[in-house]
Amino acid sequence: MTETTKITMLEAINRALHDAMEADPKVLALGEEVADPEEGGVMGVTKGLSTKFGAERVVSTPISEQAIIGSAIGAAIGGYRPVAEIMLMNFVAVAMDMLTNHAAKLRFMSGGQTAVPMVVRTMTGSGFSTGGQHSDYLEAWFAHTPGMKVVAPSNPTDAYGLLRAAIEDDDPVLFIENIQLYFMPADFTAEKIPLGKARIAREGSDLTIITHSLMVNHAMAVADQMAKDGTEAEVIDLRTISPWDRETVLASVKKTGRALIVHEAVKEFGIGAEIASVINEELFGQLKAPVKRVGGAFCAVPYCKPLESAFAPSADSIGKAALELVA
Amino acid sequence: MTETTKITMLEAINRALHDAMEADPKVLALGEEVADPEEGGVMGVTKGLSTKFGAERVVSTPISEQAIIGSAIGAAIGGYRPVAEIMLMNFVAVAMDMLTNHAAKLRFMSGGQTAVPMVVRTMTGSGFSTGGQHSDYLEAWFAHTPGMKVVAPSNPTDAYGLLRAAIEDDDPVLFIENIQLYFMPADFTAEKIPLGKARIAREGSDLTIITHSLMVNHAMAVADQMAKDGTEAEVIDLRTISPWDRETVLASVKKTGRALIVHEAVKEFGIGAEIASVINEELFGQLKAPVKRVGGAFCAVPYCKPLESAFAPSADSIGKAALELVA
Amino acid sequence: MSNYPTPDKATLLEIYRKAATIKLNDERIIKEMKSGRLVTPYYSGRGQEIIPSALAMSLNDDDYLCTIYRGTHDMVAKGFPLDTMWAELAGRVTGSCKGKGGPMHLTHPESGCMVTTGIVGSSMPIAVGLGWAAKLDGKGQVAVATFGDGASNIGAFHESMNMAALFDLPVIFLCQNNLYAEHTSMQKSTKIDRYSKRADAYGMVGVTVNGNDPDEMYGAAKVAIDRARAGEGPTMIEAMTFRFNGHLIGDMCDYMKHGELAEAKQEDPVPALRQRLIDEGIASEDELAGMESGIKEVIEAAVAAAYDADYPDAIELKRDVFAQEIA
Amino acid sequence: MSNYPTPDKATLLEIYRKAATIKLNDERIIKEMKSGRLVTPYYSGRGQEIIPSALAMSLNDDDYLCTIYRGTHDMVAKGFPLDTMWAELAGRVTGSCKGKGGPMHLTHPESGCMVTTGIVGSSMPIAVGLGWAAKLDGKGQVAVATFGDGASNIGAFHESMNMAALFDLPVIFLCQNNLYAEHTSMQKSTKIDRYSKRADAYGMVGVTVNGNDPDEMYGAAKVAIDRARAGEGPTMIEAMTFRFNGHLIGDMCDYMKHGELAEAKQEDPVPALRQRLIDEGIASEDELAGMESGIKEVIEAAVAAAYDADYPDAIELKRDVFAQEIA
Ligand SMILES: Cc1ncc(C[n+]2csc(CCOP(=O)(O)OP(=O)(O)O)c2C)c(N)n1
Ligand SMILES: Cc1ncc(C[n+]2csc(CCOP(=O)(O)OP(=O)(O)O)c2C)c(N)n1
Ligand SMILES: [Mg+2]
Ligand SMILES: [Mg+2]
Repeated sequence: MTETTKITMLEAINRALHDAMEADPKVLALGEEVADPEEGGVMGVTKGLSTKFGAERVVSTPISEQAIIGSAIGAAIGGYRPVAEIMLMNFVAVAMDMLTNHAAKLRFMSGGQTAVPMVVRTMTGSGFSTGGQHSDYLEAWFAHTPGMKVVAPSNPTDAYGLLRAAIEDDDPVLFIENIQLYFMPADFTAEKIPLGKARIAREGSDLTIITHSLMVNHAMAVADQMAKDGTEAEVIDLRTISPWDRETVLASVKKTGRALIVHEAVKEFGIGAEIASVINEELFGQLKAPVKRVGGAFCAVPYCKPLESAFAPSADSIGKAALELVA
Repeated sequence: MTETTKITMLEAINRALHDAMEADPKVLALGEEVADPEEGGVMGVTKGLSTKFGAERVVSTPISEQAIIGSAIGAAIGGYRPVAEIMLMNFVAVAMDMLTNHAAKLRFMSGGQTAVPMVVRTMTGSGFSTGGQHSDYLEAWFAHTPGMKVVAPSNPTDAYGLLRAAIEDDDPVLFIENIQLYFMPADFTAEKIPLGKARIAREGSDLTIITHSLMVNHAMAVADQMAKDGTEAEVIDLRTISPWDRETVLASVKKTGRALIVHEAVKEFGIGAEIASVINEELFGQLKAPVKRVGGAFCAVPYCKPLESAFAPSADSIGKAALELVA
Repeated sequence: MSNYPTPDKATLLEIYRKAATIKLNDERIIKEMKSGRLVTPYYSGRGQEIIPSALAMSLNDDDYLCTIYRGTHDMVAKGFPLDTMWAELAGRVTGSCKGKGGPMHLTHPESGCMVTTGIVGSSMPIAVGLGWAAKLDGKGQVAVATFGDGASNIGAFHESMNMAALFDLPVIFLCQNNLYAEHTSMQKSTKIDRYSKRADAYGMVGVTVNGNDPDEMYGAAKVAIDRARAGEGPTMIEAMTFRFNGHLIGDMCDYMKHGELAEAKQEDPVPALRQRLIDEGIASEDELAGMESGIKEVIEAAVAAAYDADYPDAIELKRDVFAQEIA
Repeated sequence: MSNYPTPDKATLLEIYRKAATIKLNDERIIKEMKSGRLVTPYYSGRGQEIIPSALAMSLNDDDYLCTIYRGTHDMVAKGFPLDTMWAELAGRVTGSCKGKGGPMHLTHPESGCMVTTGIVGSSMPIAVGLGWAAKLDGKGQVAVATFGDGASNIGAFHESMNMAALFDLPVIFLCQNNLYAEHTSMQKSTKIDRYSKRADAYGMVGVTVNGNDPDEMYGAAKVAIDRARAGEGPTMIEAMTFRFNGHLIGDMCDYMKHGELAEAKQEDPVPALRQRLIDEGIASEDELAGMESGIKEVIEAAVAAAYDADYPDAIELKRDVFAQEIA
């Protein structure tokens, strides 16, 4: 089923959930406020699900993140495919034991006897002055956790396709949604997209910008700007952060000889470090310039607008790094 | 006060705690079993403290990791210097919110009005067949958390000196103790050691091995072995993982032209990635070989001895990587 | 509850002064937000004013408060200066947190406002630690943790209540039960009808009072605080109330029972107390009008000064991460 | 408790068969450990045999069990085959978890042993999810979470109990109260004298029984399980008992009250039940001796086969991380 039209990522995710629950009666949804009497999620992402699929399959829970993730794990082991929502990414910290010591490890520790086919949807991102405890990107914690897959779409089509694939995946997937992206309409095609495959968002020959989520937009803007001066940046949208698509990234950097990795998460010890390390190791001697990284500043996300803007990578800071790279 | 004698790391840490509590009445200790009626910690690290300093300052708690860390944070804000114990590193997952959303951020979010001068001691390490939930090194999570310092000593002298400094530090410090190291006696000097400074454990000119904690021992063994064939490895014991000592590491690699980073934590997205990225960026074009990393396998720590041994870096696997580097 | 101490006339007037300040300040913030000049994630405490105002009658400046995102009412009652509060809301460098914290992290240690958290439940473990510090200091201070009905279902609640009871810590657990957690009603969060029942589960004293009634709230708070100061341990107070502005400004409250909000507003506790002061001859209409215009002047001065001040400079991203500015 | 159903003769004999199997198996494991042939972090359930044995009388294979590190007694009672258990303890590829899990993660879905966790409290949230799955399946299955007295003070307990009660899930929360958590007594963990009181805090039925008494334990378990199967919601059972081998093998139990252990051992429930069977004419000495030697034969066969089998190959590090073997 392929069709094209413009919708927002919020709508795309809502639709993916509807389609997944329709396609498979084993798919469940749970989390704070996710059912319709509670308005289908703070942002309305899960709107309509409980009305359509019933209160047994779509459950608004108390504020109990450990029990939310625990319930999802148990239901998954019991044969279901729960989609749990952790309202904001910082709150995964409350459920960290369930996610990392249990969801990610039960398959391995049981020698493959049990599996945890669940999705944890969560949203995040700076830009709304929500400060230090409501804005973090924490994908690095989970990329460093074997057994857990990590996905972060940058547009409605990917959000739909990756979420459908994540729900069908037989392993736990952390699915990161950017709040700014929720509201940006874009062309849309409703097709499943395999996990683990990056997307070349733009082809180019002079440098490769590797990124994900909201930062793809900034990278595209930078690439467009650079093109005006005759520099062609290739932009790779990772889509899946773990396991990440080494082949696509390495092939691109091999071609361009220059790599810039961008994420909103704090730069230090962020996922860019792993990608940079692999590029450096695999393409040693073939690079025209050192691999660069642009990430969030080394601090909590600050509240006031000027500091919040200075914290996160922007088209400006990315552009500056890109120019240095090709200089 | 300087003296030399052979003691174990367990004794050194116990002594650091005694000395710190003696030196400053604001130093407290809390955690499961830490007081003497409960035998001074599962390993006896806190033995004698409650007898000497009283049950008000040394508190055995219920099994409540969130409240343990919360209590430490509150006491720290209230003017004390608590040393909280999280029995094993995997259990930090249970207190992750308190550690990352609160301890690490309160200074910044309050604009410097409050501070959280606390130490969280925890122990870990594979080698005892304790399996997937009792063996992990998770330092990367915290190195990626601005506001939190991360320390991991490799020997009794460093353990003593770094713990004293950590307790006197005005910021939260995660202090990682390796269980195998607890029982290895070594020369001992009782002196404070500043955080953030690496130690050159062995000088060498042909390659630099950068590591911490138990892996320092393996690295030293490899260096000794290589020396027999005329290759001189410099071994850097990071001691502090965040903030790490870039100057010492970069100066060494600049000299040797080759770097190998070793940690027991899962290699992918581990702290080695950050260090490798910075080396590659700062010493681009000056390296004789690609920076290599050796780390734990990409899986949960397995139970049975053969798999557990295959999981963790060993003198063998480190030696092999080192040889490839100088080949 | 009949044996509760009751507030005398001067105390009632003081409660009103605080409640009126909270109400007027809240209305001013919302006005500013509606005008578009102030963009901030503000959680209004409108409707809950009496609770912290009556509580504050038995507190000193050096008593500790840990509150939550919905906490400006608690803070104003505790003595948080309006000028630095407004400057913080406006994100200015003159704000209490230099513009880094914002409404969810407002902090002002001089008035005892030690921690404001955006993570549900997390005020409690930290208050336990402040209670421990208070107990060690031996000066009769108490620590207050405020939180909501929804927060009563998260793990941190359980660990904190148990630990504070076990150690007889001077902590007041103040549950402001406004019947809703975001869009989720109390009935959808738990099977029990009174959260104060849970105090029994820890051997703690627990009471439910009408938080909107200054007599009951004052009495319950005074008894609890006196007990805590006397070393007799913690108390849980469940103060029944309602939030008049929904979860966040703009909330249409469609998830509520029809008429529920309107009915609650009928019982607006601030005008009710005002009328009572007049009826009981405690203050005349003129005196109260005078008081209120005095409050408004203070607020207007705070608002004006806030906007006049500068935003923090980008260098602030490097400050307050650690005690030492980072390089 | 007088209205509890009581076990008939055949049931009592069956309870004894299970309890004897647990005891003999436990003794055999400890013998193997003391001989040095088996090196494993084993937490003995000796002394607690009656609890899961009496419980199991009302459970079916497809009922779910989430247990903990101290859980072989629970698993044996639930029907975990001894051969794959021993092979797992020995770390062999024929073990239920292929040698990857070990004693703390023993898993065997066919007998309903779904999860064994080493993280205190974490059996509970997952059992809630299994209860949800059972409810959705509508086949009358129940989920049992076992945990200790110490675990009753951790946050996961609270969230799980509340959620299960709220949603009327078919979950049995079985607290095996052996009066100690590692070296910490119940009196040092909480102010209350019965953990079952906490059920009230969630609107759940809670009872405390003598877990060593087959009548009481059988009755309480049957009532709870019947209620759960009938859709009447969860029950918390606090089963009073004692652990005869301390926390870990080798524990000298010096933290106990003098004579406490010896006194408890006087009331060893397994020989007590054996004697009762003889006294009540349910089985003769000869019949029981025959049963026991039959059990021993099964155990010896399991032990022998375990050591005969191979260790897993290193390739297993790449299997069961995800559903697909990693490259
Ligand atoms: C751990 C966590 N989970 C979820 C949230 C999102 N959230 C913010 S406020 C709120 C409702 C809290 O309700 P309640 O405790 O009753 O306090 P109230 O807002 O009514 O004052 C929720 C779910 C959060 N901030 N932290
Ligand atoms: C979250 C967590 N904290 C601490 C530990 C270490 N630990 C293992 S067993 C144990 C005691 C548990 O006592 P209890 O719940 O009474 O169970 P028992 O061992 O007595 O059966 C502790 C503290 C752990 N495994 N997990
Ligand atoms: Mg509420
Ligand atoms: Mg116990």
